[in-house]
Amino acid sequence: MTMKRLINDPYDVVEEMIDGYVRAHKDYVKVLENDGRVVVSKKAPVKDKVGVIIGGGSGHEPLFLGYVGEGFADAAVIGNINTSPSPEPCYNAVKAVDAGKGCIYLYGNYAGDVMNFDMGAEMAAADGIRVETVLVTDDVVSSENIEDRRGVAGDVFVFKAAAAKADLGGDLDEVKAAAEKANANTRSMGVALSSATLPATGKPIFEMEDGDMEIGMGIHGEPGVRRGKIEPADKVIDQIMDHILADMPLESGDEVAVLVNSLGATPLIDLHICYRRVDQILEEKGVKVHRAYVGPFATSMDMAGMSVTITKLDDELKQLLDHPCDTPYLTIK
Amino acid sequence: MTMKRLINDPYDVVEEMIDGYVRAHKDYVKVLENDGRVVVSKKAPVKDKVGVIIGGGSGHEPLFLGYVGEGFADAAVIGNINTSPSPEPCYNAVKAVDAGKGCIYLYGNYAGDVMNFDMGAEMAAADGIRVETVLVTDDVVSSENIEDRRGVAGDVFVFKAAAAKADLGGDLDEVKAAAEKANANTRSMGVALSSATLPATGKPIFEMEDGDMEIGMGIHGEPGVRRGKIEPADKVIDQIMDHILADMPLESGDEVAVLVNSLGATPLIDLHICYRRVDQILEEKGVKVHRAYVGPFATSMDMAGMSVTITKLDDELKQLLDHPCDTPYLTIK
Amino acid sequence: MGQDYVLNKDYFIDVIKDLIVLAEEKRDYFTGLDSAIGDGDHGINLSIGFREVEKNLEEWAKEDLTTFFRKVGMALLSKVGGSAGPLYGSFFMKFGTPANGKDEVNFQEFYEMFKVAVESIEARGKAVVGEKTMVDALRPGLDAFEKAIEEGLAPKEAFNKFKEAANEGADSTIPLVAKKGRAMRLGERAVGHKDPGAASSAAFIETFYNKLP
Amino acid sequence: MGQDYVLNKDYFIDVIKDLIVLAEEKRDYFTGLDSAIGDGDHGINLSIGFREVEKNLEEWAKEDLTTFFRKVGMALLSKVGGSAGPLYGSFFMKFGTPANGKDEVNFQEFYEMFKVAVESIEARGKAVVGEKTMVDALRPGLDAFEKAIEEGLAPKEAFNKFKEAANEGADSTIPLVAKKGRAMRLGERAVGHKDPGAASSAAFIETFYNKLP
Ligand SMILES: Nc1ncnc2c1ncn2[C@@H]1O[C@H](COP(=O)(O)OP(=O)(O)O)[C@@H](O)[C@H]1O
Ligand SMILES: Nc1ncnc2c1ncn2[C@@H]1O[C@H](COP(=O)(O)OP(=O)(O)O)[C@@H](O)[C@H]1O
Ligand SMILES: [Mg+2]
Ligand SMILES: [Mg+2]
Ligand SMILES: [Mg+2]
Ligand SMILES: [Mg+2]
Repeated sequence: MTMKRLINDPYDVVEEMIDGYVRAHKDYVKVLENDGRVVVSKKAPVKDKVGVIIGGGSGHEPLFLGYVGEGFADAAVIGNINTSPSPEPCYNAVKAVDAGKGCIYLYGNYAGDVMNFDMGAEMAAADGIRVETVLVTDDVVSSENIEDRRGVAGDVFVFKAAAAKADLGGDLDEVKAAAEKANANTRSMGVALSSATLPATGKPIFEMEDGDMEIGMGIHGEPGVRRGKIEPADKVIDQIMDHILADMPLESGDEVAVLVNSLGATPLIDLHICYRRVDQILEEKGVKVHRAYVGPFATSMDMAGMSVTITKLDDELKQLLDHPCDTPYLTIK
Repeated sequence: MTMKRLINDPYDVVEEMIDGYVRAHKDYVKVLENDGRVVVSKKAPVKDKVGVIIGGGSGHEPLFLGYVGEGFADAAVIGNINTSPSPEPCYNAVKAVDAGKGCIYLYGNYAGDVMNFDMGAEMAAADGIRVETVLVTDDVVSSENIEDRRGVAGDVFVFKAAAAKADLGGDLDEVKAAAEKANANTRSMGVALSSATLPATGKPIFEMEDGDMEIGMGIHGEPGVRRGKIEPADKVIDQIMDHILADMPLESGDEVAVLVNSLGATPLIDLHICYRRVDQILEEKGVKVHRAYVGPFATSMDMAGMSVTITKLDDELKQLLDHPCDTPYLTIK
Repeated sequence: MGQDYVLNKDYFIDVIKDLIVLAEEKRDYFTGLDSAIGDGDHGINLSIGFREVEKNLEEWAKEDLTTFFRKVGMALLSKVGGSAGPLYGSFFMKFGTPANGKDEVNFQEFYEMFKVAVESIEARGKAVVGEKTMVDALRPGLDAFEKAIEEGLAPKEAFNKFKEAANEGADSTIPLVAKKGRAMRLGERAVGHKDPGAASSAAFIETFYNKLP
Repeated sequence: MGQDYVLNKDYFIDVIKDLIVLAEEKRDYFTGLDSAIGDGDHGINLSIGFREVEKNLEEWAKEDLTTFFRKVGMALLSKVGGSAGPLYGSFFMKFGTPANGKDEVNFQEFYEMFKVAVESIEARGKAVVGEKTMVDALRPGLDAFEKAIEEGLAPKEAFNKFKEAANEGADSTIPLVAKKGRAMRLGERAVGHKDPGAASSAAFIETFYNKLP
């Protein structure tokens, strides 16, 4: 099948996307003059604020660059499609946003990202800038051990909590603690109904039989827990919620934030039908939804599918998720 | 091909979507107790404000219900997939949001919608409530005569302008005039790379040969001006901009708002590559982009493709588009 | 004319039951016609409407013909939307009025039912013959029916003329450019396709014919 | 050992040119391997990296071997990202250091180049043999090379041992469960698939072999 994508030279997609992005959202962001892979908030560096740096491979938009702006991330470091950025832009981002209070790297737990961001942090350390890292590990089915799990759409809540803490004047340790707390209380799981198309090859990343779905698939198309025929939305959500709630039990009276996330090609109709079931399940358990998002927040280009993210909240996390922010893809008044 | 959709009974999609929507966005909206097809802002009726009512068929989310909230629409009337709502909810929406200053119906120019909304307006008139209507007619290639054209993603700017005018205290005539001015200055054109899937049939709405695109296609899959092989993004945008600029010439010094809209399955990477070209073309002409949006604003479910909307601005329209609003799918601080 | 040819409620309920079946069976056919020159939902619209009718049929069957058809029409109007909703909604809302609150009609009244119903579609949609709409099936059908009655044909034979002319009328939309509805924006690209509403109208009339005693 | 077996800059430049060709030709093959157990980009990553090298090759060819390979390594490190970027980046950044700023190396130095390069991959990725990574090709390859040199094989024959062991090492990843990289989360599902990085490493070594005089 021919790829149904609107691009020019596939080797230029990331550069052209970034160019388009800073043109479209020029009130919010700029690209670093000395590094085309670092998108920085127009407000950064913010005086007396810990620098919040997010990043990872391209192909998950609005992750990561879409969340750069006031009250959210100060910079995003942008890799090639599905590929971690290299160390230099990770380092350049620090140089661009550090305001003397140090910086935090926040990204999904992938080996490639860890290697590159760690090298960036080493370079910053050589300049005497302290950089801490919190890896997002929300994908419940990707490993038994929490620290080995992948980061998927839970990024949004973890980044938001940390960024709000920074915006409220927290120091680097406090910002790190906020990110760790949000991550410890966040679980996600997804289902894919098709593969994304890789611009460079013009082909799906992986083969999937027509009519199949894969429960638990990662946002780069990493295999999940079970492949089978596409099922009704409610049945799919029931399975996802079983996994999430087995991993992070919730009790009556608990409060949560929920993100029902499109992986790209799944329309808002379907997402809201899915959200309905999530909400019914939580309602039955007496769990209160404090805040809900439904839409494309952490995608895999044109992949059909969705994920559910649940973050268990305490008063601090509620405050952090409610904290105002203004970015091209998330604004809270 | 099996449909890659996450739904339950296809005859329940609209009801379940609305249920999910009001559950997810309960801080913003409720559904009318006496009419499940009317989604109303929690703030409505707003004292001394003209009631702004938008609506149309489902399948274009976040249009229409996504734009109900403070500073934007007071209510959305929701039809079946690709099908205008019936007269009763159009009328019930008026009853729910009218604050004594009358109401305005804003929707895309489709025969079915006109018949139904007109009947709703007649019913309201019988109650002594004045309801005015402005039809959005932004799709440049759908007819030679502007008044015969379809309404597509230009809805967003036209609705926004009218709603801001209402929010600023304008009377019904002023709100109508603002909508008409925005509509007169708005042009859109799209390209489809695939068909949306109809839940009821589980099939694409129309057949498209693999690798084909259709320039000028409507958001319900209505045929456009030319079918051919998929071309590079820049070439596609060049053609779209040619049509738009031939219909609404722009001069150096003009200011515009731009919406590069996903029809559903086209990722933000591609949209920003497209935006880049739009911006280059405007830059060359010396036209200034005052405000740009890139993302899924007026979709056709899982259709691959995009549209470009340009609204030519004067000071009043700038003020109206910049006016704050807070809805689940568009927030302006 | 046909004073002893009485059509009772059972006849009409049977027709509605058949229309319910038709809406399901021909759903994908009507939808396919609409995919070619519209938005691919005409069959789905009808099936949504007649599913609602089916749900309430037993209840509504207790009413007189005028009330019964008003409820059928209101169901179509309120559940369908789009063009088909108001058009067929008006059709059925008017259709029962000549029955004047009774449970049966004579053939003259039966003719009047179609007359007011077709006129209400014309009034609602403001379409005339040749614009590639359901009017292209209904208006020639009704005219042929009227003529057949004037010429003194037996009731069922006279209605057969309605059926035949409606079918021909539906076929006559194939070479037309559309002047109303979604297809109007296609210009020449609509040529070669049968109008979905004309096709469903003709099928409705055929259903009325098939149940005639 | 092999003191007269001198490898000059032309040899290395020719190898790099062949690697540039390899990265394009095998792009979809490496990517396919990565689709099965990773994220389907290994081949694309290499092609992005070597396209950058190609762009600068003429310029960089003027430098001594140490500088030349540092620039190649930095290009891979900075343009690729992911796992392949830092791993192969380190490999090439280190690779030229035993040349000590010269334009040619003897065979002992040639051996040391691979030794420091493979060690830097091990240091960067912290992987050991049996974890289903490129180390499964490189470490046994290097060990076999070392042993062949100790045993006194002629230079090209000795390097042939590197090539053979690297290829065998790449094949040896097929039955393994992964312990590093993306594939590590697949558990048993990774079994039966060759590791893409091990495959590309073996192909790199083969390219060095093929150009040996
Ligand atoms: N103004 C009109 N008058 C009469 N019939 C019309 C008119 N507009 C549309 N129609 C009929 O409606 C049919 C389409 O119905 P449907 O697909 O259910 O509605 P929509 O066009 O809103 O999707 C057309 O095939 C045509 O026969
Ligand atoms: N820690 C590691 N040590 C050595 N090699 C590794 C390590 N992690 C991954 N690799 C190698 O990298 C390869 C994947 O590279 P690539 O696909 O380019 O990067 P990514 O996994 O970031 O997409 C794997 O096949 C494996 O050989
Ligand atoms: Mg990768
Ligand atoms: Mg319709
Ligand atoms: Mg239709
Ligand atoms: Mg990879």
